[in-house]
Amino acid sequence: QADAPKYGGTLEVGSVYPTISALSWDLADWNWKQNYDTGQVYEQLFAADLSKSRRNGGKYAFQADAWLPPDAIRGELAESWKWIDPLTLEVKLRKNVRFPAKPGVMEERELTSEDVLFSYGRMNASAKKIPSYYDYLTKVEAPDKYTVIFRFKEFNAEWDYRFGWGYYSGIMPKEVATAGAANWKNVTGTGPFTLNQFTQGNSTTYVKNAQYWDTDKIGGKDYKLPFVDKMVLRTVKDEATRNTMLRTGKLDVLELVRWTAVDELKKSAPQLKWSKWLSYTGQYLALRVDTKPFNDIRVRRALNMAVNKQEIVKQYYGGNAELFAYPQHPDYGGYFEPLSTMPDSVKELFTYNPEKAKKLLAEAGYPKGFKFKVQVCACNQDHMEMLPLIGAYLEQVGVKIEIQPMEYGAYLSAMTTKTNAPGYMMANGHTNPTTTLRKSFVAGQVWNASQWNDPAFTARVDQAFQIRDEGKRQEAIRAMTRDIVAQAPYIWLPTPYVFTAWWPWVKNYDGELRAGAVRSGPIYARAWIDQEMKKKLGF
Amino acid sequence: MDPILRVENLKVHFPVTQGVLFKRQVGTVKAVDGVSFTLNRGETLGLVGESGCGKSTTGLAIMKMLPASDGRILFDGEDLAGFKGQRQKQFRRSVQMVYQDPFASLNPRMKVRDLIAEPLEVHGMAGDRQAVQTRVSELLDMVGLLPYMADRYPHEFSGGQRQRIGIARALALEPSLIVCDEPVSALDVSIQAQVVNVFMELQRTLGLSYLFIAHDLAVVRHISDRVAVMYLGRIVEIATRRQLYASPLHPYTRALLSAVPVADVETERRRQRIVLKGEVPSPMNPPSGCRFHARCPMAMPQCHNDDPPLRDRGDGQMVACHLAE
Amino acid sequence: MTEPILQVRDLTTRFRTDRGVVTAVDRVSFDVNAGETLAIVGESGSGKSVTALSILGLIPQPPGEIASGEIRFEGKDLLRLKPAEMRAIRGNRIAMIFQEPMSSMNPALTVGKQIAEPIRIHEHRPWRDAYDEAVALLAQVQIPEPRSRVQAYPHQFSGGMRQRAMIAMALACKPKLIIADEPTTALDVTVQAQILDLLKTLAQKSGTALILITHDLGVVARYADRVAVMYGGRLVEMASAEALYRHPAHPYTRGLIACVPRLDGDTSQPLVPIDGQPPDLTALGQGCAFRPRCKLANETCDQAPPPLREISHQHLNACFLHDAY
Amino acid sequence: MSAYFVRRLLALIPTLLFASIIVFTIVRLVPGDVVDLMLSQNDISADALTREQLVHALGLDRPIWDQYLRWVTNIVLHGDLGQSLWQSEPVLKMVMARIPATFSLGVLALFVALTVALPIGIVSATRQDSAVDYVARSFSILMLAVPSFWLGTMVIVFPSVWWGWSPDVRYIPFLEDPVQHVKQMLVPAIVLGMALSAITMRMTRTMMLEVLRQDYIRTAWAKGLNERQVIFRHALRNALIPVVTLIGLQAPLLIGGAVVIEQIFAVPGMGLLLLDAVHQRDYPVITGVFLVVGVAVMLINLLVDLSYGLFDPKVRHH
Amino acid sequence: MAHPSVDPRAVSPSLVTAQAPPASRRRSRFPMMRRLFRDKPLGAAGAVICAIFLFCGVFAGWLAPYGVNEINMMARLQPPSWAHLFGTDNLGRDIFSRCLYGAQLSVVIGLSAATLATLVSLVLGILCGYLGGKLDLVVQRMVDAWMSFPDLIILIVVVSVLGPGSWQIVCTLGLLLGIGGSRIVRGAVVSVRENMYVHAAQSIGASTSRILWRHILPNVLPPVIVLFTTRVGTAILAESGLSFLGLGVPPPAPTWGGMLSGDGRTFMFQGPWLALAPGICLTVVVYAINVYGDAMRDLLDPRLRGGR
Ligand SMILES: Nc1ncnc2c1ncn2[C@@H]1O[C@H](COP(=O)(O)OP(=O)(O)OP(=O)(O)O)[C@@H](O)[C@H]1O
Ligand SMILES: Nc1ncnc2c1ncn2[C@@H]1O[C@H](COP(=O)(O)OP(=O)(O)OP(=O)(O)O)[C@@H](O)[C@H]1O
Ligand SMILES: [Mg+2]
Ligand SMILES: [Mg+2]
Ligand code: NI
Repeated sequence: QADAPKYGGTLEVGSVYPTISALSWDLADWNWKQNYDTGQVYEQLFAADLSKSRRNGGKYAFQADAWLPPDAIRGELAESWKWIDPLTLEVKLRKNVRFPAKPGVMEERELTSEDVLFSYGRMNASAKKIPSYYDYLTKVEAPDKYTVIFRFKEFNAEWDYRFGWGYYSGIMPKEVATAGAANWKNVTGTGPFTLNQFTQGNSTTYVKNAQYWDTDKIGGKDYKLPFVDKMVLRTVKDEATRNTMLRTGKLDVLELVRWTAVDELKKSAPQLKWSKWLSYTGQYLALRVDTKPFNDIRVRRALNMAVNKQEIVKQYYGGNAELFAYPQHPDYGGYFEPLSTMPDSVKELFTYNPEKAKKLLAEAGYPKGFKFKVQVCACNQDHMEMLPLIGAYLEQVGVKIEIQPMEYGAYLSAMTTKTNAPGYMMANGHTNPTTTLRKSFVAGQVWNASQWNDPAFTARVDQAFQIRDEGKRQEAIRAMTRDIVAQAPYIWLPTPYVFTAWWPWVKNYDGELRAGAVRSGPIYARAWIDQEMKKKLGF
Repeated sequence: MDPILRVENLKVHFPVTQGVLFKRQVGTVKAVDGVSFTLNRGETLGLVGESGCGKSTTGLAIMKMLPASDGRILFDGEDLAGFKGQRQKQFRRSVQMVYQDPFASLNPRMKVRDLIAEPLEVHGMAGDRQAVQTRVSELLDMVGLLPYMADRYPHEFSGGQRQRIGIARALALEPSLIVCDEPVSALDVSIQAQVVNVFMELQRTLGLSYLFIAHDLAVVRHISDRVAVMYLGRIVEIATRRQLYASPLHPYTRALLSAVPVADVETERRRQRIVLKGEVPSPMNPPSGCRFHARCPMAMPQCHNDDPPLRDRGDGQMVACHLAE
Repeated sequence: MTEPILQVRDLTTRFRTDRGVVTAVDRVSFDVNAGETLAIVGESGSGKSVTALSILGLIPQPPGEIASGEIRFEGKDLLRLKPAEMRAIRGNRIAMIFQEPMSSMNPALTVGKQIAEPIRIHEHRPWRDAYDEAVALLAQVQIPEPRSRVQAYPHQFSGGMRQRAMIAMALACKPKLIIADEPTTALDVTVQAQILDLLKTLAQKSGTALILITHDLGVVARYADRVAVMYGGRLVEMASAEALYRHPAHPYTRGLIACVPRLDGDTSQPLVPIDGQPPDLTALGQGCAFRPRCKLANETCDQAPPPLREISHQHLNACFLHDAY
Repeated sequence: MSAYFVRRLLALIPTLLFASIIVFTIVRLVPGDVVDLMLSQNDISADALTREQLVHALGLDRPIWDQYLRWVTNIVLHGDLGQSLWQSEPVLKMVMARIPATFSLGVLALFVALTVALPIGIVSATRQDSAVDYVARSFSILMLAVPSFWLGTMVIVFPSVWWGWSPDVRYIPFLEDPVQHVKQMLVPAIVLGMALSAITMRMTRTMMLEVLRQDYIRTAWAKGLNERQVIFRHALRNALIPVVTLIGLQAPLLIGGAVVIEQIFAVPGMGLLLLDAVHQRDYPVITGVFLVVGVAVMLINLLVDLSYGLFDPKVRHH
Repeated sequence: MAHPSVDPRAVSPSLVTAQAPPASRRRSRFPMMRRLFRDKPLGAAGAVICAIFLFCGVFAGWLAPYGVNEINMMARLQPPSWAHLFGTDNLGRDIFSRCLYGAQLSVVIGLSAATLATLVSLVLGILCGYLGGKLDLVVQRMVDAWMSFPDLIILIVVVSVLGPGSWQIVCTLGLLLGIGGSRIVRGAVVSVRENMYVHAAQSIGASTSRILWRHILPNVLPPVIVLFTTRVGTAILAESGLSFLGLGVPPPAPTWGGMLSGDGRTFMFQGPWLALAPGICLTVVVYAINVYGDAMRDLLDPRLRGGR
């Protein structure tokens, strides 16, 4: 039933990271947001197989920030790949993928295995890289123009994510590095778009790469990609402004709409199309288990029971939240275990029970409760609003909190330097089933705000990475998740739903957000604009 | 003769600077440039001259409110420059000043009582409240004001009354010398006389000495024993009142006297007048030779080059003019 | 005698102030004949300036208000003219010179422009023409190098020069009447003589009548043909200059003449001041304004303001007691 | 005149030095240093070794006075403000890229403010205590009392809900499409200009009242000028001196202080750059912005001072 | 030609006339008040409004029907009713009560920041203005440097250092406005210093402290009072601007700015009353303070008085 696509037009997209501009353009700066900004330009070995999206009758929504279902991964620059032996992976590159000419940077040329080798080597040599990130590899080789061999030291569950489609896997030609990779004016790659203009804090403009190799099958016919001439990613800090831009058609797609704004937008712009998704950022109030009284599990569990999470879901979020979606996300098929099948020790934590909470506190030696400080980022409107509510619940069991809002930098720094307060309200991306456990509950990790330090657990995490069999790995991770949730290092909080909205004239798009790690390039390459409909609707 | 004040070759120069951060001196205003005179105890010396000729500056230097660039000022035979500490305080007590503008010289936010008592407090002579009260009443009475006025603010008084308050304040410390800087210029003619009479009355009863600065020659004539005429930072003539008004020697003095209109039609129409050309030159670059030569109706070639010194003509009349040689 | 060019009849001007209504000018009547100089004397606040401003229609409204009266000038009642008609008279037929030469000129415009302005707007001559005229006028008021001086700004002029420029401005359209409001009060005596001589000569030459407002009786004696004495907003005496000085009739006029120190006066006698304060115009009450300070006052003076009566030819006096002394 | 200009410029140097020392040290005293931020953004476990490496790579391991001296030397010798720690881009370039938006916003806001403020100020001064005066003054005070973020939100949100119209906030550089650019900047400029216009209007009114009371205005009336001539030829110029001064004083607001407006209207100006830099602890950018804003403000004030010459001949002879 | 010793930029002309003889006849014990009500009805209205808010602020604990942070999730986002005069917010807190407490906070922030600012201005301004010389030169250069940066930017940086919170904001704002205001005080001092009565005091040998205390300070007070009143408004408004950027007094403290920029904006449509009440409070108070300040300026400045 799909219309025949039309070429041309400009796609205006309101970014899902509305407040953060590109932090850096150099992949070797190892910035998490790089893929979002360069993902239209630099391609990777693997990417999401968008033909498996719901829109095309598949089962995936492609909204997770850094997780692709294993059966929905396809080769992007890689044409095929196979394990030569358990520790050797051979990747065959797609032929005739070309870098477009970029005056002052490079001539037009074909992508070769040298480029993959160069990119990998450059990332690995960076001073800013995540230490030990590539330690599971011994060597990467390029025996011929279209072949790359990855030699493993040991198996790693995240192998494809780490060098294939994750945050740090873009393939950049060496000419860009020579010209200066940090300068956006030099950025150029094989992707569907080329970077045309960057205005920090405002927008990034991409124009169509006429030489892009990929096609999309619509109505049984192959169409050369991308469809639109120009794509603009807007970072608009102010929420009201953002929503207004969508409402008046100045944005075709707004990747992120908070639930609070949805009703009004639906009313004032009824033609908008919507996709509702569960946030890939969990929220919680981390409790420092290395300090009193949170070294006592009873206290931690008591606080969990003292907070009426159902009420938060129902009243505070107006139903637009899920009680339990962290540290695993329901979309992580096989890794996620719903609350209903969890043991009671976990279920209990999500059931409002102030009586039991008081009892536990008394048992732990705090019958009168206590007071503790909670740091929160002043930049997070939602947390600033919710924290007083949590405070009110806790007060019912005699626990008082002192809220200390902090400016973003100071707030993050407190965690990084492990000087954060006993309470630390935070939002944390899941990333993927393995990383979500590693980064939060392994000793020494930056995002480990509760200072969880359990050598046994650390060992289990390390082990999980080496389990080759996915089923077994899933099982291990489910078990670990169950255990860590029950340990209540945090006051676990509901995960809100968020929304993506777009105008009906944006076709071949259904609210997909990421075709890799926060990478939207392949998605917007496929979207096209029905100019007639746009006119008909009066825009 | 008992000189209470002796001014010897007093010079007061002001540097003129320009620039924002790095100020540089672009010239000097020679506001007072070699002035000498003596003032005897109990005497009034009138100091007249046109605006800007340095009268106030001289007065301020005598008050030690401005540093002398050169020359000496001897008070009771002692050099002012050497006064420090206790002696300085004592000096501040013995010399007082009355100002021209009775509106600006009284702090509008202080009651008359506090204004008059302030000098007493500063010099630790206030004593208890009662004593102050008595003293203030006494002083008010002395200048012809009523005791109940002590509780009012200056703005509730007329100009003449304010000037009396100023005088009362000056009298509070029982000074021996009062420098009066144009104390009646701002007053209405009908009030001027009242204040002049207060001055004269006080001098008679308290034996004060006045340096009476004014530009109104008629008032000066009335109150002074001797009169000094200033022109552009110099004294051009100094003499007893009788001498000066009856037989002025300096052409400037003559011109000045003739320019003053007399309130009588016949005299006025009979009088012979010398109308000067031009205006007072700037003290930043005074003319060479005699400073008056450019405007002098009787200037001689010599006047362009030679600066005539102030010379005693024997009878106490001193004049700085080549014609008077 | 010819018809007077200005006839002021029963002019009353009031101000609404914080403290009540001030009748600054109270039923004042006088004439000015062509070519003559009428002096208006009186102390500060007696209503001299307000009279002048009333004639030109420059009383700020509010708080001021011309309550009644008639001002006939060249056959028209100025109080009944439309604003545009009045503007055609201001600066053209009647010109005014103000007291403060320092502040009465616009600091942002060249002197030449300010002098040329009335010529330009009243005679509708091109700027260039008006400018040449301004140069001629500056020469007329004896400013050296007028051609370069027209380019100067007021701050580059000295006080005397500014007042000359003001005179030039006033003369620009050859008015029939010039009102000079204390034109020399802010200037030195030698400069005062220059300016007033100049003003008088130029006025005489062009047959312009002059209202000279001053509080200096000496100036009056020298320059005025007729004199009007004001006190507390009222005219108390009017006579020719000779008559006024020879036979001052009103007790205030007499007191005034007596209290001014004179260059030829007797210094052995103290000055005779007029006691008391200038009147508070908000609380004049009925009766003679001078009565609180008048040595001769009796009950009659409290009843009603004394009318101005002719006591001899052309000599008017407002005192009930005239016949008594 | 030119000597004066040069002297004034020289006089800026100590001020700038002083300011830069303060900013340079202050930003480094802010808790949460850039290394921590990078560590967490990059998900790097913060063991001492990697931290040290990063600190060294960023050149932050040298003593602060040494960093400062290097910074100053580089500015003096090469006009180099250093590199952004995050973007690895020259700070000067980043700041320069922001100048156009900031400049047009500022100039337009100033323009709006003046076109609103001067006529109203003049009218309400000449009609003192009339209804016009009261309305104008109330309006101006109201404009001072309304938080600009609120006004900005109202302007952006409600027309869109009621009429489906909103000001276009998709930034278009001036050079690309001047008309579109001005059209787009106009709305934020109006919001920003409102508060400024309120102050300016009040100042204009006060000064007009003051000047209209002067003796030379009476002289002008006495010459037979009509109201228009008196106001425009004699009063306005003298009244404008302090108004111009005021505008000079508002320069910081126009150049870097419009953060709120920039945020609401997504104007990529200096304020937002600085805000971002502060959040990311991008020290060279922070100091760079401060320095550039400081220099710009001082230059503006210098221009203002020089422009006195236009209004006040007493100043002109320098 | 000599330069005016007063930096023309610093002298807001209407603020500098220092010597203001009070009304010439005192009929009542509060002549200023009387004249305010008689001559400046708008200013008087401002004063009354300020007084009302002051009252509300001081007695907030007593007047408020609900607790500031009394959360009632069942009654969230309710429109104004008799139970909740101004409605409830997204956590079901009573907005009327929060506005009352907001008055308290705003009063505290406004008054203390303005007080601090005034003190700083006075100290700097008087020292520089009276003593002059090198000290003045150096301090003025510093003030120049300080003033060439946008207030908000400095606030952002400093609040980032100190963390958001009321005392941090008060201190920063106080310092910020104080340093800026020192120019005005300095200008006033310089003009007062030239007055003959200061000279007279010097000539009788009065000490510097006496001169500063008895002669300079009382006479620079009128512009300082006006400065103070307007600073109160500026501080309240600045706090709201900071709130918008997330650096204001942190929730759950009920500052008007916070309420207006936080949930007020989020729930703009679901509950317009969330923003209405604090918005009106904020605007009205700042408006009232400004009209009052304006009126005071007119009353304290003899040149702007009707009549002479
Ligand atoms: N502080 C100062 N700095 C520079 N020049 C000054 C200073 N004080 C006075 N002068 C200059 O010195 C000269 C003499 O001034 P002074 O005040 O003594 O005159 P004066 O005779 O008292 O005049 P007036 O009659 O107007 O009071 C004037 O030209 C004046 O401009
Ligand atoms: N604009 C005004 N508002 C209120 N009262 C005024 C105004 N102008 C003048 N007056 C009052 O009118 C009275 C007369 O003032 P006027 O200026 O005519 O006096 P004058 O004789 O010119 O005095 P001086 O010699 O001081 O110039 C004074 O009491 C004054 O207070
Ligand atoms: Mg003097
Ligand atoms: Mg007058
Ligand atoms: Ni100069």
